[in-house]
This record gives sequence, C-alpha cells and structure tokens, in this order.
Amino acid sequence: MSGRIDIKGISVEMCERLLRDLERAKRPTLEATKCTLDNAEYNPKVGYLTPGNKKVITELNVSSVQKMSRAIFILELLLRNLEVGATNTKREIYYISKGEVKHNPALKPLDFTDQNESDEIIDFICEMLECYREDVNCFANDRGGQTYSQQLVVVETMPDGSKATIDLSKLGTAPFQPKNRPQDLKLKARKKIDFCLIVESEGTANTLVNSGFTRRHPCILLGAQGVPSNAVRGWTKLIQDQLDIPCYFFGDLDAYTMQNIFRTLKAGSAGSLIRNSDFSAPEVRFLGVLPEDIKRYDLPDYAVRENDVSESRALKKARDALDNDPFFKDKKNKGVSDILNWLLKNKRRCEQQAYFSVNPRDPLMPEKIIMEKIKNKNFV
Amino acid sequence: MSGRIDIKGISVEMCERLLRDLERAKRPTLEATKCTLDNAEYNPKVGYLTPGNKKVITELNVSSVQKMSRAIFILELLLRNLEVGATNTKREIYYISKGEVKHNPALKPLDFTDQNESDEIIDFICEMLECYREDVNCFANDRGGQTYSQQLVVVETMPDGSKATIDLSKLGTAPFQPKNRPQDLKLKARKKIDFCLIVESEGTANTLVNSGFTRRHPCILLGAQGVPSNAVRGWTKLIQDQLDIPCYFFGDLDAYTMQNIFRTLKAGSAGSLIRNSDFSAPEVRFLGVLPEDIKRYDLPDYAVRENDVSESRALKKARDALDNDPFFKDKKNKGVSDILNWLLKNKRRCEQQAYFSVNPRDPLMPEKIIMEKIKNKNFV
Amino acid sequence: MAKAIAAITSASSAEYFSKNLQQVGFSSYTKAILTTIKEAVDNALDACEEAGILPEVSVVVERLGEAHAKGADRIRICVEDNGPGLPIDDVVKVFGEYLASSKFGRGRCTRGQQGIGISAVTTWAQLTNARGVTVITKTDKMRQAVKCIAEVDIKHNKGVMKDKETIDWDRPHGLSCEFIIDARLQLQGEGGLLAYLNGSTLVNPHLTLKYKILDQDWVEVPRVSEEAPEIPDATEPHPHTMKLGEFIAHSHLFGRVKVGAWLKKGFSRVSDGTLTELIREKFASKGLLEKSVDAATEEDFKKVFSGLQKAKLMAPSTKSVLSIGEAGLAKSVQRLGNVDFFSVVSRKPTICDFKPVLVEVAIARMTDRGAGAEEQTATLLRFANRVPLQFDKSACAMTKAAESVNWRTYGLNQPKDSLPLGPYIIAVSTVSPFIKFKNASKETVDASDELVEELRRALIQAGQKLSKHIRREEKEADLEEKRRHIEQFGPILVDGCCRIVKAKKERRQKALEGLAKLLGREAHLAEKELKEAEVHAEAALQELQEVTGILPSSESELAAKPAFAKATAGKQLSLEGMEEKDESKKFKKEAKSKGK
Amino acid sequence: MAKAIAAITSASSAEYFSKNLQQVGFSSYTKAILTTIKEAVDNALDACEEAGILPEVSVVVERLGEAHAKGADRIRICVEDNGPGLPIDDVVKVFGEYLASSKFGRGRCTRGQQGIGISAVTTWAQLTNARGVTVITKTDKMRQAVKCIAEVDIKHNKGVMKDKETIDWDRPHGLSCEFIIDARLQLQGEGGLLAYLNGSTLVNPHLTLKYKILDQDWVEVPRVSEEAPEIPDATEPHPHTMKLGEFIAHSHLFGRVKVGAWLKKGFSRVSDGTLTELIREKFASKGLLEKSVDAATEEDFKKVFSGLQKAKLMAPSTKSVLSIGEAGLAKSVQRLGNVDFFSVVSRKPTICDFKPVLVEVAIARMTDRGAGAEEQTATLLRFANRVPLQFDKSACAMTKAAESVNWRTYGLNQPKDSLPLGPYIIAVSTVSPFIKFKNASKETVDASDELVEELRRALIQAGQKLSKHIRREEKEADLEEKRRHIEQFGPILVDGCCRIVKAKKERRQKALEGLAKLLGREAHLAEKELKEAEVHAEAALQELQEVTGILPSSESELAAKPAFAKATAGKQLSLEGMEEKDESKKFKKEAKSKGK
Repeated sequence: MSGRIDIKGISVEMCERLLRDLERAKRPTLEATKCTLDNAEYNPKVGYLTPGNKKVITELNVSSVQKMSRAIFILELLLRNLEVGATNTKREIYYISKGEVKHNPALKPLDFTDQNESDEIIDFICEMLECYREDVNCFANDRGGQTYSQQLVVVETMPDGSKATIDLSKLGTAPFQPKNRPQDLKLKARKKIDFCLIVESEGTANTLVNSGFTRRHPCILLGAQGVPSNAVRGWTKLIQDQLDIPCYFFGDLDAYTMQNIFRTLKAGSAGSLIRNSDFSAPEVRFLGVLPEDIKRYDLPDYAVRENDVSESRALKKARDALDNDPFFKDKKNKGVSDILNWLLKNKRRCEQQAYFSVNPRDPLMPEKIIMEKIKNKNFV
Repeated sequence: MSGRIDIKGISVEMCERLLRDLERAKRPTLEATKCTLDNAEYNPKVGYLTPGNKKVITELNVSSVQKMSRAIFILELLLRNLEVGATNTKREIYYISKGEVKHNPALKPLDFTDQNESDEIIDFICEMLECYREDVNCFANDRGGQTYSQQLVVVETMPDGSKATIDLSKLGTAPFQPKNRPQDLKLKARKKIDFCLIVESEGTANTLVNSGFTRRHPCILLGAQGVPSNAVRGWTKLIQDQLDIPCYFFGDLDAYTMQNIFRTLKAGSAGSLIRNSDFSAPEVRFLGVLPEDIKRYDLPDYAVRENDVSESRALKKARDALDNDPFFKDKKNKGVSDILNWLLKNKRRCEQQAYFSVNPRDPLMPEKIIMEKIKNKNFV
Repeated sequence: MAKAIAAITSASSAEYFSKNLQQVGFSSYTKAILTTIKEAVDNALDACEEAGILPEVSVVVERLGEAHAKGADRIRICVEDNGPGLPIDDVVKVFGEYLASSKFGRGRCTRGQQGIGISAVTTWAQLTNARGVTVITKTDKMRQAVKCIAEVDIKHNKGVMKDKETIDWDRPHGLSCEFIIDARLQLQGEGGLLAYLNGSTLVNPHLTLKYKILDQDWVEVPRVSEEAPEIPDATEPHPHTMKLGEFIAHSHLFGRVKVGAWLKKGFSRVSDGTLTELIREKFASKGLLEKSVDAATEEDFKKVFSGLQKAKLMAPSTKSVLSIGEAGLAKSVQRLGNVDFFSVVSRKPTICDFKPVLVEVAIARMTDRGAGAEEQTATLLRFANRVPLQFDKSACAMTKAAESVNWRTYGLNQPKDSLPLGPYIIAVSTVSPFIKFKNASKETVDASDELVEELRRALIQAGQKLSKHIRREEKEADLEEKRRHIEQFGPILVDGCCRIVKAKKERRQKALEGLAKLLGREAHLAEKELKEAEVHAEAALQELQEVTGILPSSESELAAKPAFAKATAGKQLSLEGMEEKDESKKFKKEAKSKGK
Repeated sequence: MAKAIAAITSASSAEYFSKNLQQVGFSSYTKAILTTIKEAVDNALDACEEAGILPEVSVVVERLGEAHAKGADRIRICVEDNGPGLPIDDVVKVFGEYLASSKFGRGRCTRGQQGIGISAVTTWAQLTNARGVTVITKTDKMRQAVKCIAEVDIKHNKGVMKDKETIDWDRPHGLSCEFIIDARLQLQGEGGLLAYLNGSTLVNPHLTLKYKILDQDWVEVPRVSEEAPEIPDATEPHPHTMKLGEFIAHSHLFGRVKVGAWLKKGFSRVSDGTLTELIREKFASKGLLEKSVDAATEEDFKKVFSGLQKAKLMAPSTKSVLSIGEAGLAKSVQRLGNVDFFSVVSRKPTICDFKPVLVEVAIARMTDRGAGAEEQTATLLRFANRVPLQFDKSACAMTKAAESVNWRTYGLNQPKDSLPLGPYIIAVSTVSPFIKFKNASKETVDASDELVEELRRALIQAGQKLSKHIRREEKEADLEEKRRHIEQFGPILVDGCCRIVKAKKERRQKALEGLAKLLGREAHLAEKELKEAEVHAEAALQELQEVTGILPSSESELAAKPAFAKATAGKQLSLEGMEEKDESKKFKKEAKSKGK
C-alpha cells in the first residue's frame, strides 16, 4: 500500500514550488481537492462517488500562514514515518508534534492546543496530496468486519516477500479480522462461494454464524458494526473484485442506515472522495429490511420519533440527500432512493432483528428469509 | 460453556417451588443476588469482586406480578434456545418476544414497549439463576481484544469434538479475535512467552505491532478498545491462568481508566459479581502511565476540566470508590488507590500516547519505555 | 430677561380624568366594553345591597355598526337592575360628576368607592359618540319612571341633564342605563366578557343575571342564595393605620370634646388602659386629656400620636369586612359549568397591613374542558370586593400567592413557581374596606407580604380539602389497576411455570386459585382504604349539607354510586403542622415506587 | 323593602388624590424622596425655560431623625432655583391645589402637565408630618422675598397660606421649597437618587445642578450649553387625533364663525382642498360650510367628522416638539463619567399614533465601570419630556425598543431579546406634547407599535455610529495580530520547505525575504484600512466640533495619538437599506474565519 503513490515525490515537488514562489516574492498557493458533497460526482458506470473539479485553494497570506506552516511541519513528520516505515494513529501524531515543539522552542507558535487541530491538518495534507490517510502511514482503530466462511482462503504477501495463508474454515469459532488498509491480500475459494452477506449488526452476524449459516451455505458472512470502517469498506471491495460474487447488505430500514451505512459501503462518502475507488463496493445490493417486507412478514415497525434530535436530523439529511446527493439522484439507484422517499413519507422504521419475530419458535427463520429473498431477487 | 451450570435444572426447580407455593396460596418469592457495589466483597487472596450475602427478594404481589410473569416468559424462551443450541443477542430476544406476543394474543399484557424492558428481565433472570448471560446463550457484540503474537497457539475444541488449531504467527498482519465466551480454548506457546501486554487503545496496540514489537519480544499483545468487553476479560483470564505469564495493562492516567477499565479487567465489576471469577485477571498490573512517569519522561499532561460533565463525574466516582469500593479499599491495591488519590489531589491527567512525545524522532521510544518499565518493575 | 409668566388656571377633576381615560379602564376598545359593563353592574349591585334588595340585573350588548374610528364598532350597552332607583336629582351627580359618591372614603366593602367609574363611562360615550348616558330611573316613591340623558360638563365637573321625560315602566323600582360607545367586543379569554359575567355570578350567589350578547339568545343565571349580604358599617379608624397629618385633621371632626374622649370615641381600640399607658409613658399629661381638642397644640398632637404608635393596641376590628361565605361559594361554584368536585374556604377576617381583610377561595375541577385540559394552566379568577379583576394579573397579590403554593402536595401538576395545571378553576376573593389597588383602573391588588401570606394560607387550605378528592381518585385508579393486573398476569405466570415444570392441568387450576386468593387479598386491602376515604368524604358532605342546606347537583348519582361522591366543605383548619400532616404526599410516593 | 338611600356627596380632587397617593409616586418611602425631588426640580426647570432663564438648581437632602412610622426617616428636602419666582398668590395654587396648572392640556412639551405632582408632595408632607411646604419666592418685580407655608385644604381642594413673612433673599428672582416628610433614602441603583440626578443633567445640557446629600460634600455639575431650549408653542389639534365628542365640543370655543372657517382655523392640516373634498364626497354641503358653527346640528357635525376621518390629511405638524439636539447631548454625555467613546442621534420629529414625537438617543461606553463590566447588562436611561423614568421599566416602550435591536450587529454582546452587555449607558429620550403614560405616577410610556418602531430606528442609528468606533478597535487588534503572525510563522514555513526539498542556505534567505515582502505588503494593507477608519473618525470629530464648538474631554490625548480618537456625531442617516449596508457585520465574519 505504501507504494500506491509517490508521497515523497509529490511532497518535494509541492514544497519546491512553494519555495520557488517565495524566492520570487510571488504569493504561493496550495491546492487541495474539495471533499464535500457539492464536489462529488457519480457516474453510474463507475459506481462510486468521485471528486469533481473543485479545488480548495489556500493562498499564503497573513490568515493562512499558520495553517500552511503547520501543514509543512506535519508533512515532515509523516514523510519521516514513511521513510522508516513507522505508522501512527492521529492521536500519536498529535503527541509526536507536542514532542517536537518541546524539543525545539522555535516551533512554539505551531503548538496544537488540542487534537482536533492536528487532525484537521492531517486531513488537509491528504486532500492536498490526493492520498489516503493510510498512504501516509496514519491509521484509525480497526473496527468491524469480522468475517466467517467455510470456503474462503486469504493469502497475504508480507513485506519480506513471504506469504501467510489463512484458511477461514480453520479458525474454529474465531473470525478473520480484516485490517484498515486493503492489504496485499489475495482471496481464494476452496470451493465455490455463492455470495457474501454483510450484516449491519455484528451481534446478529454472530447469531447467524452460531446457528450454522456459514455451514449450510457456501458464502462469506461479515458484520459491519454500524458505519463501515475503512477495513470493512476495503475488505468488501476486495471480496467483490477478486471473487466476483454477489454481495448483499442486510440492515435496518431507516434513514441513517440507508445514507450513512449502505451508501458509504456501496459508493463511498463525500468526505473520502479521494479514497472511494479503493473503499467502496458498488455491486453491493440492499437485501433488506425492505419496506414491502414489513407487510410480507408482518414485522413490528416503529414510528420515527420526530422529537428525537438524531432521528429528526437523519430525516432532514435524507430530504437533502434526495435533492443533492448525486448517488441518490442517479436513476441507477432508484431502488434505494425509493426507500428513502418511503421513509420520509411514512415516517416508520424497522430493525433488521424484526425478522426474529416472524416465527419466534424457529431460530432459523431469519436465515430462511434471507435465503428466500436472495433466491427471489427480493432486494434493490 | 453451555454446560458450566445446569440452567435447565435450576429453572425447573425454581418454577416448581413457585408453583407449589401458589397451590398452597402461599406467597412465593424469587431470590436474586444483589449485583451492586454494596454487596461486593473483595478477598485479596481471591483477587476479584465476589457477591456478598445480600439478596434481592421479589415477593409476588400486585406490583410484582407483571415482572414475575415476564421473567417466567423470557426464561421459557431462553430454555428453548438452550435446548436447540440457538444463540441470540438481547435485541433479538426482544424481537422474539414480540413475535410470541403477536402469535398469542393472550400474552398481550406482557408486551415490552421497548428493548430496555426486556433487557432488564434478562439481567434479572441471570441474577436469579446466578449465571452469566452467555450461560443462557445470550451474547453481546464481540468487541476489542485483537491479539498479536509470534509464539501463541490457540486450540479450540469444537462442539463435534474436532479441534481447530490457530497459530497466531501464521495470520499475516491479521490479529486473532477472541469471542465473547471464554471458549473451550487451550493455549500453547510455541516458544517461551515473556509477558502479555494489554493496551488500552486499539490503535496504539496496532502501532506497536506494526513497528515490530511482537517480532522483537516474545509476548502477547492485545488491544482493549476502552472498557474491556467480556471477550477481553475472559481472554485475559485464560492467558493469565493457562500460560502463567505476567500481564501488564498500559493505559491512560485518569480516573476513568483506573476505575472503569483497569479495575474491571483486574477484579471485575459490581454489576457482574456473579461472572467475575471467569471474567477477571487478578494478576494484571498497571504499567502506566504512572504519576511519576510525567516527571520522569517529561510527558505533556492536562488539567482535568472540572466543568466537563463526564470528567467531573469520573472524579466524583473516584472519591466514592476510595470510600466504598472494597477493591480500592484493600491494602493489596494500595498502589492503584494511591494513583486515584493522586488524581484527586492534582486534578491532572495524562494519555498513554504521551510516550510518543518523549523522542518524537524515534518511533521505537514508546516500546523502549514499556520494556524499561517492565524491566525495572516500574508498575503497580 | 424673564418672560411673562403664564396664568395658572384650575382644571376640574372631570378634565383630568377625561384626558386620562386610559388610566381608568379605557386604554383599548376591548377594555372599553368591559369597563362600561363592569361599572354599571357594580353600581347596580351596590345599590341593591345597600337597599337590601336581591339583585336581578340584565345586560344587553348590541352592535349598531361601524364606528367613526378605525378598529372599533359602535356598540350599545344597556344595563338594567331592580334596585331602589335613583332620585332624579341624583342621576346627574352619579352619571355626570366625578368623585360624587355615597361611598367615598367611607371604609366599607362596596364595589364602587370613589365615584369615578360610571362618570368615566359617560365621558367615553360623550367623546366617542357625542352623547352621554340614557337613564331610566324609578324609585318606589315615584309613580312613573323618568327617562333622561345625563352628560358630564367636563369644564366644571358638573352633571347636565337633557331630554327629560316621564314614561311608564313595568316595575316597582329600578334603574336602566344605556351607553352608545366606540368599542370592540371580546367574548372569550381571561380578559373577555364571559369571564367577567361568570366571575360576577360566582362571587355573588344572590345575583340573578340575565344577558344577551349580540345575536345570541338570552342567558339567565338564577340566584343560588336568597339572602342579600349585609354590608357591615365602617368602624372608626385604628391609630396604627394613620399618619400624623391625618391624626390631627381627624381631631377637627369632633369639635369641642376633650382630648381623652376624642381618642376613645374617634378611634378603634383606644381604651382607658391606653390612656393610662400614654400618661405613664409621658406622652400625655392628665391635664391634656381633660383639655378640649381645640385647645391642643401641634406639639401635643405629635406627642400623643407618637405615644399611640408605640402603644400596644389590639388589632383593628374585622367587623367591617363582608364575607361571601362557604355556603354561598359552594352553591355558586356549581354555576360555573360541569363541576366534578370542588372545595371552598372562607377564612376568618384578619388584619393585613393594619387593615381588615377577608380572603375566600373556591377551587373547582371541571369536567367539560375537553382534551388537553390536563396540560393547560388552571384558570385563576381574582376578585376584589366581589368585582372580577381581569388584567395585569402577573403583579397581583392573588396571582403571586397562587403561584407560591406547592400544589404538587395536593396531587396537582405544577411547573415551578407557576399556577397548577389541569381543568381547575381557582377563584380567590379579597374583601376589604381598604383594598390597595396598584392603579386607578383597579386591575391589580398591591402585593404586600402580609396580604400574600394570608392569601396563601387560604389557598393552601383549599388545596388540602381538594386533595382529599384527588386522593380518593388515585385510590380508585389504584384498585382498578390492581384488579387488572391480577386478571392479566396471573394466568400467564401460572401457565409459564406449568410448562417449564411440565405440570398437569390440575396443578394449574389449583395454582390459579391460590394466586387469586393471594392477590385478591391484596386488592381487598386497597378496597378497604378506598372505603375509608369515602367515609371521610361522606362526613365532609354531611357537614356541607348542614352548612348549606343543599347537596351538590349530582346528589342522586352520589347516592347510587358512593365511590364517586362529589363535594366537600369544611370548617377552617388549624394551620399548625399543616405541611407535615399532609398524607397525600406520602401516598403519592408509595404509588410511584410500585409497579416498577 | 328598600332601605333609605345614602346621600351622594361630592369629593374634591384633593380628597381623591390624598387617598390614592400610591398612584402618584408615593407607593413606598424610598419612592417618596425621589418623587418629591423630581416634582420640585421639574417645576423649577419648567419655570426657568418658560421664562427663558438658564436654570441653576440646588437640591439638599437632610436626615432629621427617625420618623413616627416604622421603616422611615424624617427627611428634609429643599430645592432652590433661579427661576422667575411665583407671584405670591400663585404659591398656594401651585403647591396647595390639585389640577391647578399653567400647562394643563395645552399640548406642549413641558415636564409637568397636569398640576398634580407638587400638590401631592405637599399632601404627603402634611400627612406624614402635619405641615405643608415652606416656600420662599421672589419675582423680579418684588423688592423682598416672601416666605410662607402652603398647605392643601383637602376637603375643598384649595391652597391655604400660613405664616407669611417678608425676608431678604440675595438673588434677583427664584423659588425655594422645603418639605419635611417621612421617607427613606436610596442613593444607588436604577431607582436611586443619583440615577435621577445624573439623568436630569444628561438631558438638560443647559442645567447647572448642585446637590448636597446627607453628610456628603456639595457636588456641582455645571451646564455645558448656554442656550435655554425654546419650548415650541402648541399647534391646533389634528382632526385624526380627535374623537367625535371632542370635535363637537371644540366648535363651541369658536363662537359665531362659519363652519368652513372654523375647520380651517381650529385644526391643523385642514385646507381649502379638504373642504372641497368634503363637498365632493357629500360629507358637507356648500351651504353648511357657510353656516355659523352655532347653527350646525349634531347630524351636521357627525357627517363632517366622518368625512374628515376618511379624508387624506397631512400628518400633524411636528413643530410643537422640543429637541435636546445632538450637540447638547454630545456635550452632556461627557458629564456622566469617564466616557471612552459615544454616539448620539437626534431623530427628526415624526408622528406616532397621530401625535408628534421626537426621539433622541445617546450611547456612551464608560471606562470607569470596573472589572466584570463587560458581562453586566448595559444601563438604560429613559426620559419622557426630559424627566428620568426610574420604575417599572419592563413594560416601557423605550425598554421594549432597546431589547428588540440586534446589538450584536454593532459589535456588542447581547443575550437574546435583552439589553446588550458591557459598560455602556444607553439613554433614550422621548419628547412629545402628548406622552401616553401607563399610569398617573408617570413611570412607564405606553408601548404602541408605532412609537416602539420609531425608538428602535433611533437606537439602530446610534448603534451604527457606535459600531464605527468598535470596528476601529477591532482593526487595531487585527493589525497587531497580523504582524505577530508573520514574525512567528514565516521562518517555520520556509525552514520546513527547505528541509523537505533539501534546499541550500541561500534559498532559505531569499525565500524569507520574499515572504517578508509578501506578508509585509498585506500588513501594510491593514494599516491602510486602519488609517481610513481613522480618517472617518476624524471627519466625524470635525463635524462634531462644528456642531458643538467643543471637542470631547480627552482632546489633547486625541491629538497626540490619533489611533485612539474618542468621539463622533453625525447627521441623521437615511434608513434605506440600512441592515444590508452594514459593514461591521461582514467584517466580523471575516475576522472569525481567520486564524483557524
């Protein structure tokens, strides 16, 4: 991964340009890709959100000199990390910068008063270099994506060229846990794999595995644990691309899941426009809970509590998304935007665990419904 | 695990007693262990919090008849799960109960209006039966505990008697992820293992592994990801008991970490008095950040923001803990309670990542400090 | 350097008030209607009571068309009574002259006091419609009634009579007055006409009121008491209520009496003992007390005055205050609408700020307030000398007192420092010969600490009485809930146990019976508590009947279904240990801790 | 059946007011002092202005001992002026008779209006201390001064003179009045005596005020304007301000003139064109307009009145309102204490609710308010016809207007719907011949929508002027910050780049120079902006000097350090597009988005 793009080269070039301008008393500028929804484009053939032409141009002036100095300062730290192969979290970078300032009082003006400030600079650098956070060896906590399969074999090529082969059927009840960078992994199937099921709730993924889902069906089953982390997004992308099997997302029927969880998994997010090509799996389909499932299976649903701050915010966001989000506006995703419209109109929500109420005496009922829906192409 | 205690037998006995009393028009009672701090006992030889003699006795009367009926109702669901080997999350149990009510209108009065209500009943059942949630096949999300080691080999005996052997050195960069039940796992060391390091921040655990900590030191390294889950607690207990190696906890210096994270890992919690014997590792030592580390390594620390609700609550809880928590009151844990006292007096805090500021140019500095502290027995 | 100085001219009080009508109730067109009716009705009631006649008053409000002024209508208001009527010479004084009154400064509990109100109404009619008031009067001495127009000569503050004629009028005596004014009708709301009319009937049980508003039908509210209230005579002033200047001026009213005699006769609560004390404390010599008042020097008066201020005197007599009475209130409260239950308290007259005051409170729970009433603020009705006060309520002593009571203690919901919530009417009446209004339009009673405290006590007592009803309702709800629980959960519990232990049918049956016995016993206990509460309520009812001679409207229903008894009234309670004794509080706590 | 009817007696207005002194400023002992001084000073100022004399007023407050009444002291208050003095016969009318006034209903902007206040003070002195007011008067026609005691004959509302004597008095003319009353002194706070005295000097630039309070030294506040304000004469009434009855009554003042002539002469804004319109719209015939007023019928009047109400008339003249003026306010504001900077606005007279009104505002930032002043609510001073209003502020039109302004736009802190925070004094003056007070004690101006809007505009303009100062302070801070930034971050940035590209020392040096040039240029820009702001302020100062002939107190400091210039005043701004044009808003936003 560290070799994906030439971070060092781009950085040197950028600083060279900056220095040259200064030498000529010309006002230098830094260009960064604008990572917001209004610069997000969606081409249905590509299938994920890509950056448009908008750039955030920071011109050196009295107001921006602090930000620019901080950016160059942090960039230097990151380049050093890349050089020696060290990795860090954002918080660690914050403390490393504290250490630099401590050891060099001339840097005192740069000092960050809290971590938000240094985080912002790291994001700014990534937007300037058009790279992933992982490209500059800065990693978030690994979260979610615990994967179970009786057929999947993962082969990782280590930095020293050696290979590690992990047969997921040999891990006992333990899952395979993908990491936050789409490692140099090669996926193989010991036997034919029919599909991959991504379950919103880690706990329900577990329940399905415990009850034998992966033993009965040749598949890959993974838990998303809420909003998918880079690990989950990159891992799903790998599964989709390397194994060429259908991927289904099984989650709640509500505005938050549709926008923040499913859309991110399928097409990436506006904040990560630069990374979406590696961190989204455009072929993932939404298996349910579909609005029609409520009637079909007589599922207990709930009224959206409109006086609940977060729920009403999600509804408002949904309304915005239908108007402004190129993903939801594209007719390719009509099925998904129809659901959003339904949610806005009916103000009801239904959780994925509602399938457990269909036949409470049959622990396999949710599994049966999932398989039935896959068989009948009852997804969007 | 499902065979740890005879849930079915205890349940039948309890219902039999209940029924017999009713037949005689005698007022039946249900007894549950009181799982609060005022019923927590600490014997330094045992090393974790155990339940005292206090019981919560629920007598059947007009006010309690609803709760009792709900308890028997949920108990029946759980017994059925045990019978067929099905497992569920709390939320799934909630929906299963919804399904039962839907199919049998006579049960309508029992209906839960939200999940809190059914969760409460599940906890009540566990306290009555003096069992773990896992004993009745009800599982929480797996969270934290991602483990790295070049020496550790885990052998799991599967329900069908077959064995799965997982060599952690063969997983590439992927971690081993322990599950929420202390499975029937057998731990072996391929080579001698010196110690186990539990790191509060999953991200920092990762950074250490990436920089080669586990390659340079024969050890087990795992991330706690905040307040340790049952998986982390049970897994640490297994490592402590089966491998008989010293365990060190590396976390922030603040009241919350001391009470909610470290105390729970080492001696369990008041809410889980019944389970602490399997879910605590009394030999775990607190490696740092120690108060004296701030001076020794010139670490950047912070004043506690006393007008921050959560921080001031943690301080208040610390004061209570010193007065009332048998763990902190026991002289065996003087080192830990000294730290709490220091925190209360100085109102400062220091994060574990502060070690990264000591020599910002040396990515291995935190590792060196950790090893130095272990060597010098610089922990409590 | 100095210019010529402008001449000083004297203006009449009519000029003053006609320039300042906003200060006496004409600050808006909506208030104009209310003030007009209020002044006319006040006068009618005062006249009837003065003459010992049971009042029957009719009010007509009619819209004649648009007014010249924007935002107003031309409104005709006619108020008629069966009072003694006015001698023809008095008509112009009453309607056409400011500060002409039979009541001015007499220290009696009449509604009108100063002779401003009705003259201001006449002025308003003159100003807005160029014509005064049309009056018909008949006393029992007159064979025919006289009809005339009365106007105010503003320049000279004199009444002017116009168009006088004799007419036939089919009643032995009475008065009718008709005003045509620019105004605007507001019917609903706290400041609305209906609130005024309802309030007036509430505090005047002996009043029969008829009214016709615009195109609506006539409404008649018959009297519920056949006794006209006796307005007590004024008493002599109490020395502690006087200022030095007043004290000296007072002496001149008594001519050539001796100082000692003057002090005893001219004041309340000055006794021979007081005089002895004055001499002992050297505020007066024996000689002075024997001297004629005329011969006393200013120094003499000042010393005696100081002495009296320092002397311990009995509080002023409270004989001069008028009481509506619990019986009257209890009956009158039923006229407010569909009353579920209520409580009334009539305090003993007391002294606040050295002046006699009587506070009475009625609280009623209404059943006709519709959905959402539980969340709405209760209606507070304020009365000063039996006149409804409808504006500027926030600064009023009665509002302050009501907001200071902890109504939660009595089972009502209440936001902090506010009136309680729910379909309640809280009526507070203050009667005193010396009500201190904050302004000339008499809308707000000045909130002195002593008065607020007295009001508060009355409200607390009424709240305590009310809580007995509320408590019984809670007990009923509780019993009901207990029964429901048993019926619902019993079989489920037993069935669950039976399935788990795989028990046979017979055991199920037996267990169910056992359960019923067990829990039934408990329900029985609740039933007993309810019975006891009912016995208390019955006793209160009995007492009410003794006091009032009637039972509340729903009497028959009451007999059939004792659990829903409806009314109570009681003797004045002692206030000692009141808060501690309160049991409803304890009960509510228990109720909360259950059922979890 | 009917009882004998009580006789109706007429009370004098003196009786009425003496029973209701709480309505005219004597509702508490603390208010009694304030009301006494206020009424005496108002009369002194009115008399001086009427006579074209620059007023010099002295006030003495002395504590004589304990009062008879609890909670009060015996207080002596003496107010002296250099006014024209009162002819001896007028003394008893002014001090001893209610509603005797040279100003009653004359529609002029005098402080006193109705002749109640000072008589009420005399009454209070009589009631609490058995003696009226001691007056010394001397007109320029009198060779010696006359001293006497004046009292109110309450029964008959007549002034009574006692103990008259001739004395020597070392001034050509003037008046002194001395009251001994029961009262209690409150010095500080919104309702305190100092607030009254300071307020009075603020809105009376031509007043020299001396005062001595208790044992403190004499304080003298000299006048800052040598011009006594000209009190404009009243204008004829405007038909739209009248009610029908007034309209008809008005006709009687004019005797035998023709209706047409009466309409043109007796009213403002009735022209020949209006009469033509009346005829065209059939509200009057030609014949009627030629008829004598005496011969017109009520019907005639009503029709003409209706016609006038519907006719489009010019708004009333605003000639009758008096202005303090921006110059006077600007000078007077400096007397409030250590003023950092200020702004004043004198609006053009306008019409609110058909009555002429003039609003003036002064806002001053004080430097002597101590720590914590930034967090305290600004002080709002209210004036009605140049008299400070000190009580019941929440309902007042001036308070409502001040709270409705968005002060944040002008750089002040402000909680929602409240007065702004900080060491500011906001003085609002309303002058009108017809101020509508909410009560007789004249403490609150009725908040009509039109008046509040006019007040609001004045406050907004004053805020805009003020914001220029605040903006300049921000610009100064900004320039400082920019310089600091360049010095701090320049080398760090260049060094970082050099290390990354491994550049040689020479490049570093060159880049640093380039950077300095670049950013220096920008700092230069900020400096230029600051200069421009200063030039604006200078121009404003120039203008102020032209208007007032003076420069604010800190003139010398100003010359030495132009960046800290201190005062401004300006012509009235157009209100069009006001909110949009506001630049300080934009500026603040930019300032916020920087430095992140």
